[in-house]
Amino acid sequence: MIKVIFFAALREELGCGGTEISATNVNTVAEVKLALGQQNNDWQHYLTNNSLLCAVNHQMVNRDFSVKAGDEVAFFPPVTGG
Amino acid sequence: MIKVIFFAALREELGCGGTEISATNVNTVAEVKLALGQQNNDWQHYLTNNSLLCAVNHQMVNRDFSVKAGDEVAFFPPVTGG
Amino acid sequence: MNMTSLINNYPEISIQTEDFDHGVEVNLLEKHNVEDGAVVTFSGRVRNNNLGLKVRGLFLEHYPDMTEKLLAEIIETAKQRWNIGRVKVIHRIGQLAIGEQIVFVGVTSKHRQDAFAANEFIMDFLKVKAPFWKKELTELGESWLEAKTSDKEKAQAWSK
Amino acid sequence: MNMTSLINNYPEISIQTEDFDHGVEVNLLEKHNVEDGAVVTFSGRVRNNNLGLKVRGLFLEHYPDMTEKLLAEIIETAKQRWNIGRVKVIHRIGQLAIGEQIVFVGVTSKHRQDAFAANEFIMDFLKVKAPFWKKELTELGESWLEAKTSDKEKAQAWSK
Repeated sequence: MIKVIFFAALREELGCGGTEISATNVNTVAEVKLALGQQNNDWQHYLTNNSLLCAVNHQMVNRDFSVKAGDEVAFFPPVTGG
Repeated sequence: MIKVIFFAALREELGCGGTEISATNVNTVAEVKLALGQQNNDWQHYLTNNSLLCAVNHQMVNRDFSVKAGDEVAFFPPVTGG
Repeated sequence: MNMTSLINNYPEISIQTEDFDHGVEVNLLEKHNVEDGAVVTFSGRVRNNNLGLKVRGLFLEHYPDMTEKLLAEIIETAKQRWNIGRVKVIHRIGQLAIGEQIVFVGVTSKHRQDAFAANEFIMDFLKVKAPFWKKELTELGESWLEAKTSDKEKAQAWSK
Repeated sequence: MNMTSLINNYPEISIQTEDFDHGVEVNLLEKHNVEDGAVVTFSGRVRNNNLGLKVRGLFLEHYPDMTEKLLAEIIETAKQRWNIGRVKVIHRIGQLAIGEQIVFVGVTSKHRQDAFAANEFIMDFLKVKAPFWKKELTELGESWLEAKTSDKEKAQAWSK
């Protein structure tokens, strides 16, 4: 399985802080998004937002980054701390 | 009279924190130095040091600045605070 | 390597809900640290307005563990770029009222220019890299803050 | 004009023999000041060495009245150049031991960049304009410090 978590505005939009998806046939960040959208149609709109950022195992990555079972994949809006 | 004061290394070199000179025939900062040197030959060497700074009534000035009776003229080395 | 960074029990990064004491933090940065003559601090508070709207408070969310990792990377980059001694970064999370402290960055150095530059560098990258998100409670309701282009530009300016 | 600068009983400049409390000064800068989210402080201490020589202490002399005048001019210039709120400058005089605080500059602003720049500007000009002189007590005896070319260059860099 792949652990998926959401933060801030995205967490509120999806009404969900995190979930898990099967790692079968899911090889990249883009495919994680695809799988999440298939699992829940309402999410597709929010997950295709171009400003969304992604981190895999706490490292910022782009959509083509490889993922595998056991990874933690996080999606969130641009950061606004400080 | 013109009030003259010295600070830091210069004060120690002259062995004097301040003095007064007559304003008669003393019209510029350069002439203040001249009068001080005539009053005390030992001071001439220290007062001709090119790095010395001068303030008249708390304002930084150059050697041609006009002085008059009642002015406070200060001579000191480059500042080193902070 | 600066001797002062070898002192134990001095975590460089703290993500916390509770408030902090500015004076205590400066004293800790300077404790047993007679090599570094200069200390520069930045601290940020909740302002009473933003883009003309009255603000009543903030809620701060973060991504645990990743925040610490990112901040440690930013501090490490600053240490490679400038000759600095100790660094402390504190960032609060949770519900904050007007006037409350949000963030503290403290940097010591032998020469002031290094401490000024490194501190501003750390703040600029904290702003655009560290996974914190602010939700603002204004007179018009709650809303998540949008990232500012000006913050992105400030961070990019360091690579020029 | 920033409302906060109208508050009475808050002298911007203090030349003093006694020590000061960093935390108290920051609190005063922020007191009843919810407009300015950012505070940048600089503080300088007596280091234990200078140019490779062990330092035992410092003696600080100044030109009373002219110091205050010069510092006020520097602060005024900073206020014209950046959008800053409150400013506090403290400089100690007299005999100081290793590790003792010498100088404090605190600046508040709405946006951090202004506070960083104004604080460094004030320090850079304090260094080359304010009539203070340091005498160092080292292992080789007492000597008046020489002004540094690097300080002159830093101050000049602001007019570029």
